[in-house]
Amino acid sequence: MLFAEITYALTGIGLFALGLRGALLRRSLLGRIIAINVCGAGVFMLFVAIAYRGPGQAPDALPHALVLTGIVVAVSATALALALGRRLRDSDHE
Amino acid sequence: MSDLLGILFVLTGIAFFAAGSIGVLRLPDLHSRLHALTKADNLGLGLLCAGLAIIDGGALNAVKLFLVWVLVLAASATAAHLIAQQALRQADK
Amino acid sequence: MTTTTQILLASTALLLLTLGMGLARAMIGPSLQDRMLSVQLLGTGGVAVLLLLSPLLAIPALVDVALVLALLAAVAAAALTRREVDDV
Amino acid sequence: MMAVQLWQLLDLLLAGLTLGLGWAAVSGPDLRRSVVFFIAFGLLVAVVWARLRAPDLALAEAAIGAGLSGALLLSALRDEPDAETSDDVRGGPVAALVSLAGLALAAAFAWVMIHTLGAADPVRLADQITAQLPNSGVGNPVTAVLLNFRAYDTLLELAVLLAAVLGILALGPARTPYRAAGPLLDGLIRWLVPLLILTAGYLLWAGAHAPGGAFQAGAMLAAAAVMLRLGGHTIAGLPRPPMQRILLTAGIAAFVLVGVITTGLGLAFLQYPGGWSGGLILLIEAAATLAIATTLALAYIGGRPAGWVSEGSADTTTKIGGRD
Repeated sequence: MLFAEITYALTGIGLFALGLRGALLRRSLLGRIIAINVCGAGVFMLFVAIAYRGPGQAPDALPHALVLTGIVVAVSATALALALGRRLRDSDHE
Repeated sequence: MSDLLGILFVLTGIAFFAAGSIGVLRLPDLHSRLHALTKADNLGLGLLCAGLAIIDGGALNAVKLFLVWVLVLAASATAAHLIAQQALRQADK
Repeated sequence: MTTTTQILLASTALLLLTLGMGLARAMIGPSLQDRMLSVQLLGTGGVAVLLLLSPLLAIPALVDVALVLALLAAVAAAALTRREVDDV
Repeated sequence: MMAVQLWQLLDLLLAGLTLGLGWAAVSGPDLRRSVVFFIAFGLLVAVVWARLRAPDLALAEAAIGAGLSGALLLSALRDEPDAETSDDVRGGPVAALVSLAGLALAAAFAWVMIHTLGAADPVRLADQITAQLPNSGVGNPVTAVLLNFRAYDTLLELAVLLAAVLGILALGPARTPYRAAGPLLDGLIRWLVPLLILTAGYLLWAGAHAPGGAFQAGAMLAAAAVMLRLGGHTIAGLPRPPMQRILLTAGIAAFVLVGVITTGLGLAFLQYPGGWSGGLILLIEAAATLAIATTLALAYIGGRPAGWVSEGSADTTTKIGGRD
């Protein structure tokens, strides 16, 4: 096993746990959305770490393609969540 | 020989970065910190780009590196102004 | 592994350490502008790290990534400073 | 020998900084502070992708993680009343319990991961990708996976993006636009927007053989839209709504069209005829770039721009459902 693979995979797991904790403990929607994004970044990092093959070796392209689409889906999901939140607040204030 | 020159540039660049960071960390107020940052990191990146271009030796890479530096220079100058402007506006309020 | 590569590698590690120091300012604050300032330092520093990684990993495309990061750091700076301006 | 240790030091530093910034982004109480740290986090994650030899991801993360997401959160923060920009994080025994559970979960994941990674080498899809790359019509393995080997998945992903933006458009009108920019910001926009568009074109073209492609190019175009909106351009440089509709569906339309034609030729859905792969992929990617850019720009605007709903219809009453 490669040192970098382990280091970044563990970092990914750490970010996932941090994000999950934040999503559960923060009260505001915006704070939770940020936390979920950090959580997602942790998952992506685990994927990319596993795809790593060591110095001078081409990494596995399949997880890269998955994560690439994941990044774009994450940002549109974030935008949708923010729009939902705005709608929710507007109807609360009525 | 050219590697030696390149390394010298890179190391000086890193030293400027370090100076900038220490300035950002230690200087007493926002405006002097901004001043330290823009001076140090732009000069640092310029030296670093020059050093890497010398080590690489390729013309295309040198052009790209130069482009990156000019971009960062222009962008960070504007950004520093915007941050300072915002801080002043908030102080006025 | 040539000496040049080793020195570049050590420089990258040193640069990361430096950026960590700058980020301490982001943690301390106290004002939001102080935090933005360290983000800007991180943007320039990130560009520098990418440029150093390019020869170290032998991936020429990382220079393109550095270019994109430089452009987007400017977008982020504009977005960061814009918010408050509109409040006045 | 020495170099190995230096790499390890570098990895530890990078990982530590990433974790620190992630922690700062999720811990309260000030939301503005969280957003600033989240932007910094995105910048650093882009560097991590570069370190792990994933330049395609580094490009996308630099554009989206460091730029678009931050701008999106900032414009949402602008709508929050000032009282709600501070967010107290729950404390007490519940928090302690959640933290402990999170720690246990992380430890369990780490244990599973270390045991799985150490296991015997399974059949690697990577080898098949490398073997088939010469037949894919492109030289970049990530592009080959996205637009040839797993083109069907990418088609459906574009559908997911469309669904998300339709949701946003259905939820309400656009956010309040920004006022016209001052001379300083205006000067920045003047040179940054053309450069962003130029870079988008370059990344689209480069994607066939080098890092880049539709997602990265689309994100760069969307960043140009963000800059324009920040400068006071209400619809962020987008064309009129009828054209927006066409652009939103362009990616899916190109995919389906190519798929139907290949089926008509007696091949499988999206099985490109020999020799045509490169051209067809570029065609689909160009359409997908426009669709992704329009999607992300509309997502940033955060609702329907003026002109999406015809006069006299439901748009004047923005409230849904009964309000009794």
